Formats: sequence, structure tokens, C-alpha cells
Amino acid sequence: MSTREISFAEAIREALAQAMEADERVFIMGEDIGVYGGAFGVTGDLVHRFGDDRVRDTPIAELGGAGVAVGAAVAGARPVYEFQFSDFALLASEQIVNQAAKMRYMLGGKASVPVVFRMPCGSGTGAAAQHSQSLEAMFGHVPGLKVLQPSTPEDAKGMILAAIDDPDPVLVFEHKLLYKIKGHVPEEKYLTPIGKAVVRREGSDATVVAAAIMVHKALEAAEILAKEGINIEVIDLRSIRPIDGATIIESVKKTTRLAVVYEGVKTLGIGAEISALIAESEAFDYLDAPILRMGGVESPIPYNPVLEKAAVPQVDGIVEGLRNLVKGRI
Amino acid sequence: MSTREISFAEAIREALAQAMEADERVFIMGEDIGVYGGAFGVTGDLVHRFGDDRVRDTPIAELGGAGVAVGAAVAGARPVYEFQFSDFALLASEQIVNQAAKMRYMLGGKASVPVVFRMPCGSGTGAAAQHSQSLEAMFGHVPGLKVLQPSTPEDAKGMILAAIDDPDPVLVFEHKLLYKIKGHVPEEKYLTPIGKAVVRREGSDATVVAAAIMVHKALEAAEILAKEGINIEVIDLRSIRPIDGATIIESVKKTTRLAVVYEGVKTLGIGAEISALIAESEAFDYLDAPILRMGGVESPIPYNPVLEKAAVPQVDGIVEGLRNLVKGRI
Amino acid sequence: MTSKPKAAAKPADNARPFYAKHSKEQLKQALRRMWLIRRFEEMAEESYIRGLTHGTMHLAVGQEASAVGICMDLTDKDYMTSTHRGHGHCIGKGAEVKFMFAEFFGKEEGYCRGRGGSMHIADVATGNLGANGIVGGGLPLATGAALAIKQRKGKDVAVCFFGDGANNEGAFHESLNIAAVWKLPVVYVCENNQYGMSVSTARSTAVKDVATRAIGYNMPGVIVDGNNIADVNEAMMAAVARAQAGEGPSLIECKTYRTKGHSRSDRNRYRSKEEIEEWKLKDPIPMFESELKAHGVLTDAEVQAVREAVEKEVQDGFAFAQAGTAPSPETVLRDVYTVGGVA
Amino acid sequence: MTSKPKAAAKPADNARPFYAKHSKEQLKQALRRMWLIRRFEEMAEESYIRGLTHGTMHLAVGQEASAVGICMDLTDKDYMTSTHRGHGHCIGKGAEVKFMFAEFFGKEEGYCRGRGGSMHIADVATGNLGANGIVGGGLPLATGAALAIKQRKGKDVAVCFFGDGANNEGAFHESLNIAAVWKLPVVYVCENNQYGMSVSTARSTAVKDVATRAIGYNMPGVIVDGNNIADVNEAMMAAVARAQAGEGPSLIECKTYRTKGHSRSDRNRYRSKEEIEEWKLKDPIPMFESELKAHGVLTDAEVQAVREAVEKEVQDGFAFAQAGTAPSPETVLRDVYTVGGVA
Ligand SMILES: Cc1ncc(C[n+]2csc(CCOP(=O)(O)OP(=O)(O)O)c2C)c(N)n1
Ligand SMILES: Cc1ncc(C[n+]2csc(CCOP(=O)(O)OP(=O)(O)O)c2C)c(N)n1
Ligand SMILES: [Mg+2]
Ligand SMILES: [Mg+2]
Repeated sequence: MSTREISFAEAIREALAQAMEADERVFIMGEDIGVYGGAFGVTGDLVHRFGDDRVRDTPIAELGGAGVAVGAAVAGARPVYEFQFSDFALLASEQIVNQAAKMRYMLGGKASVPVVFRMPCGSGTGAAAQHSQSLEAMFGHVPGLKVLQPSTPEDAKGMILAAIDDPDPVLVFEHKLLYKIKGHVPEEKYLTPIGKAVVRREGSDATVVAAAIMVHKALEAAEILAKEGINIEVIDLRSIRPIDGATIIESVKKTTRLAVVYEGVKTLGIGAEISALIAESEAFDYLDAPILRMGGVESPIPYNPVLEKAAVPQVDGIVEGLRNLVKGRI
Repeated sequence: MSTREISFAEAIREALAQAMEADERVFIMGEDIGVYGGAFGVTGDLVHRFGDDRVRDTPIAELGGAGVAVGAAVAGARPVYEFQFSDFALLASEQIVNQAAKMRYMLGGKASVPVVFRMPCGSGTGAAAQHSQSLEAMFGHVPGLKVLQPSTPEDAKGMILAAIDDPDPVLVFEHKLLYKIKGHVPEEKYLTPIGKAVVRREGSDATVVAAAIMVHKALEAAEILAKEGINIEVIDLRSIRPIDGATIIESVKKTTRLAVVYEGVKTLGIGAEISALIAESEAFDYLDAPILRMGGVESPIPYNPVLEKAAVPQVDGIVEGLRNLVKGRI
Repeated sequence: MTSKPKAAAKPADNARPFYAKHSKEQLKQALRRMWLIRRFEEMAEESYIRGLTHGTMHLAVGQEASAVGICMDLTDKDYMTSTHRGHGHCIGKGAEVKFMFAEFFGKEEGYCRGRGGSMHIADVATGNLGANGIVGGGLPLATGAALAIKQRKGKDVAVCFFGDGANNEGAFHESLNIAAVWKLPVVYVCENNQYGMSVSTARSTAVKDVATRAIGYNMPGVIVDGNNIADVNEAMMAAVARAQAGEGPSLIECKTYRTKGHSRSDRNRYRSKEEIEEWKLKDPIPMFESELKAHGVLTDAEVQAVREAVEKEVQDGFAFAQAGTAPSPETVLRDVYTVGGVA
Repeated sequence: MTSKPKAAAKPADNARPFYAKHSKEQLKQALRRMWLIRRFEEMAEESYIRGLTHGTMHLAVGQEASAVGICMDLTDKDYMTSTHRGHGHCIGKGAEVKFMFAEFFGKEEGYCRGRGGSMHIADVATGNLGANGIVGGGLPLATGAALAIKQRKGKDVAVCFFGDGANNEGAFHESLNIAAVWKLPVVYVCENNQYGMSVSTARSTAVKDVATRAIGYNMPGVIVDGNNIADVNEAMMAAVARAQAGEGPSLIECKTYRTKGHSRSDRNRYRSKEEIEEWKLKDPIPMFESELKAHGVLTDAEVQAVREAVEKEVQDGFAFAQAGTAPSPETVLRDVYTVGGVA
């Protein structure tokens, strides 16, 4: 497939456009996704290309908006609902968790809910506590949902297309700071498999599992450590639910050390699950050190930029954590 | 203190009454807590004792109801809001997570939010997927909240009183099947410390951390295993946030084996956090076996009673899991 | 604060649309469904008391006219969302009682293969997207089904049942506003039975009539006698016509009453015996029967035949369900996700 | 679809309550606050452009009359909840700009010690429970503050600002209904600036006037010219009197306009330059100044003095904030929980 460099946001827009071109049932809805082009510019000019029936500006009403998407999905449409910030999904968690996630099961398999929720998330923009959360672990706890976190433009496109193609409700957490990063993206339609982690960097001394923006920070940290002769294997988690235990177990058996780096709050976050997965698996016997979790601190995200940085893992801290992990200092 | 045997529900009612007697600012609100006496009979006759200003029947509007409680708390009252089922708290998670949990922090410490949310939870009543969830892990992930789970009438009373006394938002998850269990409860007011686990049974072969109703199942399992010569230490977690790592670490260092038993969905549930806590702690080096998590299965709660039982840990399964853990078969 | 039941059925009037527009067969079918709801619920309650079903159960005895009056002209392609008190809606929309009983008994033959029970009973094949355990939960769903219809330029409609209690949920407001702004083909039907569990509308709702709130969404809001099937149905015909003409949603408020408790645990502390007895006099089924006879639509014998057929259907359904297959615990993880495409 | 701005100020009328009930000092204070808001926001925008603050910022330029007209008679014991566009409310309620600037600069001296920023600015000491990042988030909170007042049998009131966009949130519906049923002392103030971000009320809201929705909550709903401080304030005096008399909540809709973009990233694609220019002619501050002069309340020189005092306050505040203390990263966990009792 031929590729070109486009941004993460452009990759998502391309996925939405290709899905709408290919399937009449697909439409997108959300607040200010029309002429405004989306709060982060993701939908851009789509309203001009597809009209305002298929690119629907929604009243500010997340419970209703998301629930309407769920209802439309059950009734045969293929809606993609954009939360302007994933923090607002807390207003709609009833429809996501009680309805969308459970409907197929409660109905004995006689309905499916092919809805996609786009969830811009994460800190780093100075938007403070109510606009910066990383809620993937909360929703990842819910059977019936699928929860994805792309880290590259290529995966962003492929995951949006896979999510739209999927018969079940899928939440795609898009870290806001990634929207502008560029990368090679195939022109055609393609699906990134749901539930598969991928090794982004091979290494032998320790495994780091990271998600979304933390993949980039972990790779940076790995480069720094490489100069010290420490070889880090970096796994991009990509999917929180289902989670790809096999790839992580395989890696840990090789490296014998594990760290998890994630932006969400540490306690009960994705690091807890990955740690527990390993601690109950065959890889447990291979572990040469405690499992290191580096997650967000136990506070809301503060406004002040220095504090904001201090609230989530940064490259320096990751380097130090991994160095200690490998050198047996934790 | 003199005690008598009363039920878990009566213990909560007594706590609410004593708090209202002691402090004019305390009042309770929720759906059908007045003449109806609460869906589970917890509030009982309180409306007749305290009047309908202090025992407020609320319209069916959980976002508004819970948010009104939060606003009242910031403005100097001491509200206790009863969700009829904690599943409905998903309608109010915006007010709980975005507002109550973060307000003090966002305001630089210049306000406090002394609100209590009562959260009847759990399966076993045939009420199916939308009335049987165990959402403590979801809310336990949120800094700014405190999240408790009593397992005995004594703790139920003490935790409700402690929650009302606490200056911050506290969620008390009350397992519905516990409402009718009886136990010795002191007559006076007392506070069960928030954030302290307790050893319910001493043992040397393995540690089981359990919460709420699972404490009883774990104790039952321990009795069965005792007859086989296996000695299980049972810890009642009591508090999800803050979590009492020290008590668990201490125990694991002694027993060298750990299992966690909980009703919530296994993945990203409280077992994940406890496992990770141990796997990153000094206790890691003491572990003689992988850490065993026994949580709810990865599905919504089904209606059929046989399926419903199959969806959450039962005594038989716990016995088997612990036996294998101790005998080195996992 | 409750509106008083009227004493007697309306005088015969063959010219009114309900009688003019429906065939004898259709009217008989409507009566049959009302009886089917009643007898189904009575049997369900009995089996509950006998310990054959678990969980809880919300009976709509006394509310059969709204369920049937709303649904009787709909097709299987019209969508419906229902409530926790949904047996009537389900039968009204065309479900078979044997599969409903089977669901109550938690059997594989049940509409939800025993996974849903009373509170989630659904029959997607007849357009019933399901009862809902969440008060107000169906409001956005029905609105969304109407959006799906509109997106594919269909002529079907969606109907959304909800209670007076549900009208205070934010989901009500958000859904009606969205439907009005987008002119969606949806009919919102409030079954105002005067109470949300134990709380009367006077204590929960700032306005006397839920229909008043339609003003806030710039849509028609009509009040009908919910125990009179003709009144209910005529309001529905107008709302469906409006929806199909692309003019958007409507709100119909059916004033009615549940003569049974809210659910099994209800001790009726919040209302008087007199109130209940007064409403029992206004039972929609005998009222409809006398109208049918007064209009010369059905004879005494025909009415009797309907009742007997219903009785047989209910007994057979009950037996069918009892003989059904219990799910195996190994299947607990089935249908959490879709395997091999949308069903 | 937007209501057209009116050309000129109302003719002098000393008898109208706004002028009859307020002293010269009070009226001067009101003007001062309006200028303070305007100049504070202009400086804030500038400092944002100069890279001194980060995050985002929502300016209320053009909306100063509603903020001040609503708050000018309130005391520090009356509660207020505000919105993402909250600088005006904050100043209207009595905050000092130096602590607001300090907050923008993320300093320890800031109202929120640098933790909140523009979107969470609060001043609990003056009853301001905070701006809110969640559209509609303040609606239940203000309602709850009113409940706290009622529980302690106080005579204070709570006021809740929200936007036209917020009026479609479920929180609006649930809050207004609860307040009406419980007769809570709260005043809901909708600043209808015609847009929720890029979406006009015509495209988001089923009714032309938000005030229409008051009918659904059985409370008074009045529409005022939001750019005319006297109109705003008189409606507020009536609403406060009603609240204090125990008669319950009111809804006031202030028709107004924001002449700046929604936030920094706004390219104004959804409205015309002409519309913006037209509304600039109806700037509430010069309009109020001419009224004050026409009524003989203030002389030209006095008006000029107000402006100069404001200018100094703003410049001093800015300098104070720049010289403030940056929080240390070690304090990131401070104030997640209360240590040693409620502040
Ligand atoms: C969101 C939510 N809140 C509360 C409940 C508990 N509950 C179930 S039915 C009911 C009363 C509903 O009243 P109404 O809408 O009038 O319907 P009715 O029961 O009268 O048919 C309540 C409070 C629930 N199931 N869901
Ligand atoms: C729940 C929620 N949804 C969406 C947003 C994003 N957002 C912030 S302000 C705004 C527009 C609000 O419009 P309105 O209530 O009219 O206030 P205005 O900005 O016009 O003052 C939107 C959509 C948000 N902050 N919170
Ligand atoms: Mg009702
Ligand atoms: Mg606006």
C-alpha cells in the first residue's frame, strides 16, 4: 500500500471519510464537528464533503447524544459519536456502560450495538482537572466494551476503521497531544486488529508496556538508556479491552523485568491490570525484579504547567525508573 | 461499649439516625427513602423520626440529586445521598468524578465536599445486568474520592458514621445480600477508621484479601480448608481508596502466597490493584507462587440464577483456587 | 392530586376514527392483546409467588389500554423502547407469551435466552428493543432508533414508553430536545400512573401534567384518558401521521393507574386503599368490552371466545416455558460480544 | 435567528426601581465592576497572546451587564455558581483582579493557588463556588447550595449562571425540577449569547427562548435585554424577593452576545462579521455610562475617574500576579483531600 506522511488528526479524518464513502449507514455526530471542524480540528471539512445529515452537530447533551448513537446503532446505523473531551463521557456513562455494553448480552445475543465513541483524552494542554483525564481504565473495566488507544497516525486510522467495522461498541481514546504528530499512513482502507499489542522496539534487559503518548516517551527513554548499554523492549499496548496478555508474557519471559508506563491515575489503572496479568501467569517465575508501575499521580490534573507535568510520567522519570529496575535497585 | 445483635441494614439506619441527632447539618436524600423506607428498607422509619425535610424523597433524577447533594455539601450541609442501586450512579458520575472528587483540589484547598453516597451493589437477587454491578473499582480509581466496602453490621455503622464525619466525598458500597445479616453492633456512636484493612482470620499458608460479601465466602472457604490442614489468613479490605497496602504486605511476607477474591469484574478490578501493589513491594521477594485473582467473570450479570452464580466467585471455587495456590498447582 | 377516574365508558360513536379506521379483526385483536397482557401478568405474578421465577417484577395491571392502543397499528419495522414495567408493551408490539414465560423462567427458549428476565424482555424481531432497568434509559435509545430511520430515509417510526417518574430524568429533556431539533419520527408516550414507585407526581414533578413540558420542546403534547383505548389510539394515529410527514416528534400523556404495587416489595404505604379501589372501577378491559358491544363490533359470545383463546394461549405458554431448557453455567460468557457479525 | 440589538439606551427614568433603589455609590460600583471585567479580560487575552498563561480562556466581552446586574445586590453569603466563561461573574461577585491574574499565571497567590486556572476560578469567601469546566455542571451545585440554605432556614439565595448551550443538558432539567418541587431559593440566569460554541440556539434548542422552558417547571421565566444592566437587575430583584419569600426558584434569560470568539481556537466560521459588528454597537458599558450621565448620577469626570481607577487596579493586579510565587512540583498532591478539617 502506498503511504504518505499525515498527522494523527488527519489520519482519523481520513478513516471517517473512507468509512462514510464505503458504507451509507455510517455517520458521525458530536458537538461542533460541523462548520467548526471539531474542537481539535479532527473532523475538519467533512461536513462540506458529506453534508450535515452525516456530519451532525449535536446539542450540548452528552447523555442524550451518546444514547441516540447507541439507539441508532441497535436500529441498523453505524454511528460514530465524538465526545469533545472524554471527560464529558462521564455524563453519558449510563448509556455506555448500562446500555451499549450490556444490551447484546441482556438480549441473549439478539441485537448488536455497532457504535463508536471517540474519546479525546489526556493532559498537557493546560486545560486543568475537568478536561485532562485519562479514563481508559474506567471503561476498560466494563465487559461488553472494547477500548483502544492508538499511538501512531497509522494505528489511529486503522483503529477507527476497525472500530466502525466492529459489531460491538468500541471506545477509541485519542490523546490530544498526539493529534499533531505525523507519520506514514497507507492511503487505502485497512483495519488495525483489535486486541493486539505490538513490539515497537526490541530489547533484552526489561520490557516496558506503554500506551498512547507514553509509547513515545518510553521509546525516548529507551534510546537514552541504550547509550548506557541498557536494552529496553517497548510494547505498545494499543488495546485495553481485550488486552493482549500473550505478547506481554512472551516479552517478559525474555527480558525478566517489567515496567508499565501510563498517563492514567496509577491506582486501579492499566498498570495494575498488566502487573496482575503477569503476576498470575507463567511469566511470574521468570521475573527477576518487582514489577514497576509508572502512572499518573493520585490527584486531579492541575492547571499550572509545572504541576501538570509533575502529575504524569515524563521521560526523565521513566529513564530513572527503568535504570533502577534493570540495575536491581527496586 | 454495650452491643446487641442487629442487621446490617439496621446498623446503617442507626448510624444515620445518630448522625442526624448529633448534627443539625446532616440530612439524607434519595429515591423512596421516605414513607417507602428505601428500596431495601434501610431508611425504614427515619422519615417519621426526623421529618421529610431531613429525610428527603428525591425525584428520579440521579445526576441532579447527587449534584444537589454535592452543592449542599460545599455550602456547609452534611448530606447523605442514597442511590437506590449503585448502577444508577453512572448517571451521576459527572457530579461525583468531575465535581465532588476534584473541587477541593481545583479550588486550591479552599473548599471541602463532605458528601456521602450510599451505593447498594452486587448480584444475587436476580435483578440482572443493570441492577447488580459492583462498580467500586471504577470509582476507586478516582483521586479525591474515598471508597469503602463494609462486610459486617459493625463496620457498616462505623463506616457510615466515619463517612459523614469525613470532610471529603465518601462512597460506601453496601452489598445488597448483606443487608439482612446480623451481628453485634455497639450502641454508641463510633467511627470505623477509613483506609484500614483488618485481619479477620489468622493463618500461615496463604493470604486471602476479600471485600464485602466475599469476606464471608473466603472465611467459609478457609474453614473448609482448615479441615484439610491448610491455614488461610483472611483480610477484610474494607477500604478501596485509600487502600491499606501495609496490612496486606505484612501478611504476605508471613504466608508467602496471595489470593484476592472480589465480586467486581476481574479485569481492572480491585484484584488487579492488590496484585500490583504486592508485585511492586518488598513482599514480592517473599512470594512463593503467582498471585491468584478470583473476580467476577468478564460479562454483565445474567438473570438466570444458575448463570448469575456462575458469574461471581462462590465458595467451592474459592476453596479449589486456594487449595491449588497452596499446593503449588498454579 | 390524582385525576379522578371517570365513571363509565363513552357513549357509542361509530364515527370516531378509532372505530371508523379499524376492522373488526383489528379491534378484536386489540381486545385479545389486552386480555393477554392481563392474564400473562396474573400468571407471572402467581409463578413468582410460587417461587418459579426470581428477581423482581413490575406489573402493569390497569394500564393495558395504553400499551395496546399505542402499538396496535405499528408494524414490526417500527421500533419501540419499553420500561421496567414492560410486559404490556411487549405483548402490544406482538410478542408471544410462551417466549416471555420462558424468559421469566430463565430458559434458553426465552426472548433473551434467560439472560434478561422481566426487566430486559425484548423482541427485536417485532421491533421491541427492550424493556429497560434504567428509568429513562429508553428515551435516548428510541430517539436514536428514530434517527436511524431518518438517516435511511425510512417511513417507519419509533415509539418510546416512559413513566411519570422518568419525566424528571435528564434523559427525557435531552432526548426530546434532540428529537425536536432534528425533527425525528418518534412518539414519546408517558404512562402517567401518578406515582414513580412511592412518590406521587405532585411530590416529584413541578407541573401537574407531563404534557405541559412539550411546550419546552416545541412539540405537540396531548393528554388522553390512558384507560380508554380509543382515546389513546387516536392520539397515536395523529402523532404517527406527524412523524411520517417529517414534522417531528410528539408527546402523548396517558393518564392511568397501576392497581398493583410498584413491585413485589411494595407495601402501598404511600397511597390509600380507597384510591386503588376507585381506579379499579375504571378497568380498561371491561370498559373496552362494553364499548365494543355497544358499537356492535363484537357479540357477547365473541368476547367470551377471545377470553377463552387467551386463557389457552397463556396456559400453553406457561407449560411450554416450564418444559424449556435451562442454560448451562458454561455459557455465562456467551454473547458478551458478537461472534461472526451482527445477529 | 438572533434577536436584533437595540439602537440606543432607554430614555432617562429615575423612577424605575434600578435607579430608585440604588445609591450613587452602588451605581458607581456597578460601573466600576463592568469596566473591571472588560479591562481584566482584555489584559488576560493579551497576556495569553504573549504566552504568559497557558490552557484556554473564554472571554465574556460584551456580556458584562448580566454579570454585574445579577450580582450587584448580593452579599458574600449568597452563593453563586459560574461557567467556563466566568471572569465576569467572579468580579461581579466581588473578587479582586490581582488574585485572578495570579491564578491565570498559575501562582500560589491565585484564587485556586494555580491549580484551577481560568476554567475553575472561584472565590469561596465571596460566595463564588467556582467557574466550571463542565457545561451545565454548576446547575445542580447551585441548586444544592440553595438546599443548604433552606435546610438551615437561612435567608440567603443562590444564583446559577449558565449558557444557552447548557440549557440542553439534562442537568438543567433535573435541577430546575428539583428546585421547583422543593421551592428552593435559587435564581437561574441563562446568559443567552445565541451560540453554544459554534452552534446557534436555532440549531440546538427546540424553542426560541430558553425562558419558555420555565413553564415546564412551573416557575417564572422572564426575558430581559442582557446588555442593559437596569433590565437585568430589576428582574433579579424580583427573583430574589421571590426566593426570600419562600416561593421558590426563577429563571431569567438575558439576551446578549459575545463579541470575541468562543475561545482562543475559534475562527468564527459559524457567524458573520456583520452580526458581530452590529452587536458591538450595543456594548453594555457605554450604554450604562450614558444612562448614568443622562440620569445625572455621574458626571463625565466621575466616569473618567472610574475608568482610571480600574486601569490602575488592573495594572497593579497584573504586576502583583507576575511577581507571585510559582508552586513547587512537590506540592502536586496537596489538597486532594482535606487535612485537618474543612477549610
Ligand atoms: C435511573 C433509575 N433510577 C431509579 C430506579 C428505581 N426505580 C425503578 S422503577 C422506579 C419508578 C419509576 O416510576 P415511573 O417512571 O413513573 O414508572 P412506573 O413504575 O410508575 O411505571 C424507580 C424509582 C431505576 N430503575 N432507574
Ligand atoms: C459537558 C460539556 N460539554 C461540552 C463542553 C465543551 N464546551 C465548552 S463551552 C461550550 C459551549 C457552551 O455554550 P453556552 O452554554 O451557550 O455558553 P457560552 O460559551 O456561550 O458562554 C462547549 C460545547 C464542556 N465544557 N462540557
Ligand atoms: Mg409512574
Ligand atoms: Mg452561549
